[in-house]
Amino acid sequence: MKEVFLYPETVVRHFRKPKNMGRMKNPSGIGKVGNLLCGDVLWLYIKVKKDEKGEESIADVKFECFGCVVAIGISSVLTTMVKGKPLEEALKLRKEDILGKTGPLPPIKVHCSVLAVDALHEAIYDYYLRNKTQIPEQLQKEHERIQKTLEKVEERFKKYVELQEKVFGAKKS
Amino acid sequence: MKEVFLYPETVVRHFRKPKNMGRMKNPSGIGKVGNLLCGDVLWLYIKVKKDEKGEESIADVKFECFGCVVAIGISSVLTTMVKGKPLEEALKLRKEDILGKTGPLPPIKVHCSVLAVDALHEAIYDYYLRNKTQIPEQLQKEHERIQKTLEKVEERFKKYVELQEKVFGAKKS
Amino acid sequence: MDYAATTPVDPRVLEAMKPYFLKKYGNSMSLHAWGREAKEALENSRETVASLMNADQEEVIFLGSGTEGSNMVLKGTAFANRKKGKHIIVSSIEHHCVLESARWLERQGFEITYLPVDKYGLVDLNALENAIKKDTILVSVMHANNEIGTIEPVEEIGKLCREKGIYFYSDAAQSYGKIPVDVEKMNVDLLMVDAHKIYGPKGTGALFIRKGTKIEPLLHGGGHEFGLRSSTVNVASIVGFAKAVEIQKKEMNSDANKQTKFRDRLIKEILKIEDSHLNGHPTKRLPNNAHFWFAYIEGESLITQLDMHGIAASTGSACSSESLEPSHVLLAIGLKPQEAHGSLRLTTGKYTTKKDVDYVLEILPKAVKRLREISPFKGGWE
Amino acid sequence: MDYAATTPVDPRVLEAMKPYFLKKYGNSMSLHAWGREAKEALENSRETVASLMNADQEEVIFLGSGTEGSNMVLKGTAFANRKKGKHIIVSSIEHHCVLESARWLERQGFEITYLPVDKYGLVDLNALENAIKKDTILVSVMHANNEIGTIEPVEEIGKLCREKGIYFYSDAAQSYGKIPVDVEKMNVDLLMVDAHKIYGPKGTGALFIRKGTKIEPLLHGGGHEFGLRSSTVNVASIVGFAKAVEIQKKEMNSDANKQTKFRDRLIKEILKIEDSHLNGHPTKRLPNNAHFWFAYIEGESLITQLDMHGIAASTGSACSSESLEPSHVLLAIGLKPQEAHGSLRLTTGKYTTKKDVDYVLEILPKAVKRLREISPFKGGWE
Ligand SMILES: Cc1ncc(COP(=O)(O)O)c(C=O)c1O
Ligand SMILES: Cc1ncc(COP(=O)(O)O)c(C=O)c1O
Ligand code: FES
Ligand code: FES
Repeated sequence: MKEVFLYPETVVRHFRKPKNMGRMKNPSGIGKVGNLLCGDVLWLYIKVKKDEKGEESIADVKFECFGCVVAIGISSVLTTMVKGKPLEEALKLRKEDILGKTGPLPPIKVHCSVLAVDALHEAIYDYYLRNKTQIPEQLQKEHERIQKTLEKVEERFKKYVELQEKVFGAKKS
Repeated sequence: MKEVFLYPETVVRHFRKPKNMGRMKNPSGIGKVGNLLCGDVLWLYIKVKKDEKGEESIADVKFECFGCVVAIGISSVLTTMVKGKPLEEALKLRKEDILGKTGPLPPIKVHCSVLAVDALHEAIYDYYLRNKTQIPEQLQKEHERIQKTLEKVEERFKKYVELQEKVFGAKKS
Repeated sequence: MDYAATTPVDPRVLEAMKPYFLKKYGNSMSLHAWGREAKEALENSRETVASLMNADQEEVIFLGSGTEGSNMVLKGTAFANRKKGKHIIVSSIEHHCVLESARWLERQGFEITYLPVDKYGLVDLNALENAIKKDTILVSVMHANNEIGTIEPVEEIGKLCREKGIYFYSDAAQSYGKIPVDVEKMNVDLLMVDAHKIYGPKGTGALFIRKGTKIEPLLHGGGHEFGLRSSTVNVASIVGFAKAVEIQKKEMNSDANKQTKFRDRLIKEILKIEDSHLNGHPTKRLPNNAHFWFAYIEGESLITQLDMHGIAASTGSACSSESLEPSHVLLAIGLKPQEAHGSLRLTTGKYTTKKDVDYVLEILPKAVKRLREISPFKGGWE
Repeated sequence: MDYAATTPVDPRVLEAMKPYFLKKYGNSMSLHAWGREAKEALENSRETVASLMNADQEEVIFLGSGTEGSNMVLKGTAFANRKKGKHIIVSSIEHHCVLESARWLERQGFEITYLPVDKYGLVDLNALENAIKKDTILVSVMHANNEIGTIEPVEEIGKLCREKGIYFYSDAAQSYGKIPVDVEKMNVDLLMVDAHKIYGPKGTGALFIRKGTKIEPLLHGGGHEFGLRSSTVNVASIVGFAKAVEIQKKEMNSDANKQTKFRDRLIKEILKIEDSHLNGHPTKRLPNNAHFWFAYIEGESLITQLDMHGIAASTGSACSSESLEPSHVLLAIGLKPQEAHGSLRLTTGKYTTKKDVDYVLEILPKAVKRLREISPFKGGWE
């Protein structure tokens, strides 16, 4: 049977054999995004190293994901893209950069790539926070947007579940 | 290809080779039923003969039909059933007798068999009228019913056509 | 000679369908490999069907029948645009699937205008312009009529509708794959095509819905076909439809030439029969449609006569439970009921041969003669 | 192992269909010989399909899909019985085609009650009795659920509805041809069955409509199927459906025994996986359905893992544009969303072998383990 993919081949390949998967001991920063109720949770760990010139870069990166194929695959792709990269460069990473590497996603799955980028930026934010580094304005704004989106999604989702419960009388056991 | 009939085989056989088809010269009676607008017109001619005992019977019968397969086929069947029969017997003929011979018709086609029986009875009525014979009560009633039905069908049909004309703006040329 | 009713499936079409029955039978919504394979076949087919009407792939959904398409368009635009208005215009010679949907909407409180046609069956543009009101939401005029074969001035109708900001729907069941269909030139917002009229399988059609058109689904459920038409996707039939379209794409022009010759010969010869008349337009008609009425005889009898000789044909005289009903199309072009009762439709197709045409020309005059012998009106109407 | 989504066509079914594509392609409404042949095939098929549900031939019409049947029943009875009332009761685990039709009716001003189910997915008869009102016109409870396989107490539900003079509809898409379906025993007024779930072609189903039931058509048009469902009749597919029914009639019982063994083995072995749970009823379930949820992992990933090993399966975790949406059925039986996200449906069929089952039992534990390694919750929910 010919292999036909619903998702870009690169994404599927990374889903099949994810790189940099697992928990990291003593990370320099962690980004936790997504929501359990929604079925998308991504935790991204970074280890940051300073070189002689004082430039900070991502020495190691790992991720854990409870989520769909694309979320897992894209997270893996992202880790390979940022490993060894200076933080500043990592901060410039956008979902378009990932999609440029993998090819386009179906519209319904675009948010999975947003999830990965958000996790990365949140990890860096966390690192800055822990190290009491001045947080760049842009990153601060991003952090706020992410937290707000998470809240919003959660709220919307809770409403959906509540509706289901009201309508369908769920919540038994 | 196997022959599959929408209508009873006998009806189709008679349609293919109608018996007693055509106009009759100098008939003793004519029954004209049906309506041109409806696409069903049946004219039935009878020649009546009196035997020594004074019993009247149908010496010859012919029909002309502008109508559907069943109307033509059933009319032919009917003529074969009444040829040679005493008038009294012919008057007793009902659509059930014909259908007993041919097998059942689809519901939508039952009225075609009514048409044939009506034409026969109208022809006898006409014969009685011409000969100033006392018309049996039953036949008189039947005659009135037939005329009324014809009027009703015509009326209903005219309404339908008028509606079409009103709605569809027909009547051009 | 009844290709307008339905066609056989081209053997190449059946060949293309087979794998999707037995092996590639997946549900196009499933995530696993079988499902993805089905999905790919579906999208390729969509592209093929869209391309022969000059539409974008995303503007075409597949249907379970042509009838479903018309029901969806009439009811779906009516319900979705209720706020704009309750008035719909349909031509008086639309297929039953449009007319009956319109009548159903009438019972739900919508207002329907039935547009008259001239003696050839052509919709009058002035009448259309006069019929349009502030609250008109849809105009439905078929591309080519299934009975008399008349091709409507859809480009002009579409242009007028566009100017007035009204959706224009055209039922192209009889034209698609036989003559050019182009949603841009035709200025349509909605257009229906049908597989089993062009050697594809029955039970499959497609609907063009121009981007941005407000319409509700008719079949609610799992959200297939961009949420517009739920039901497990019938991949085998759709692949078959696409194959049929692919074939017509190549063969349409040469086939139309052949059919036109047959048609014009049928018309020329048959009109030699006494008291016979052509229905529909002499030139603005489908290449494969020849339609007549013969005085003094009834259509069902006539096609049964032909059937006795192995010739399939059709008539506009149909049984109802109390009488025969003449076709609304024939009444709309101004025929009297007794004239409409004597109508005959001959429609040729790609498997029709010159011999078939000769044979019809040999048998038909005899059949007409025979029935006239039976008719009380052989000498003329009373 | 995704036979509940759709099945391949049995080669014997395709064989039976073939002549109706190529040679016997007539329109069942035509009067000529080809048409009559189609008509005969149609009526024979109707008899076959009716007989496996103990219905009269005149009480069965053919459809273009199961979805169409549910849409017709919900909308058709609602509109036809508006004078009686505006209230409809549907179970909360109905298929989308019922639920979305109900929601559409809600938007048209009808009142819908969604009936709760217990943790096995069984409709509660008391709840039903309490939900019934004076103006209730229809109750819709499926025969067997397509996700968790639970078989509903339809006989009792039907009896209750009959007592109250309310129409009872049951969607038997998943049960027909797999377990006995009997419209008399079930006390149903309306029942839908589907061809592509039992090795027949996609795009064909049938609807039982008890004599005297007031219902409007969904597809208006030429008046096919006793005026209840217009569209040129898809004879080939219908003949295929009938052939599939004929086969199931003979093989249903032995096949159900085989499936039950597979099912029970799957359940027994899979529940040995840590933190795994059975969904649906342990015994009142379809013979071919095994349904689970696994803690800490997400379903789409799981079925893709299985797919990598050539195993087709399905999950109740589906993508929406902003997150994954857990199945309404799993929420209705009381699962938390994160639990529902980790669900897996395995459905076997007549081509499933013992080897296939063994293989799944070998691969699945590994796949679950692997995904748990990726999951942040490997040690338990936070
Ligand atoms: C012009 C036209 N519209 C609609 C239809 C309906 O198509 P279907 O019978 O496939 O539903 C037909 C053919 O039957 C047709 O000729
Ligand atoms: C229970 C149930 N009802 C309805 C349907 C809808 O059937 P279809 O997709 O053939 O329209 C399905 C299957 O998809 C089903 O499993
Ligand atoms: S992360 Fe939500 S569907 Fe992939
Ligand atoms: S006489 Fe009316 S249909 Fe036959």
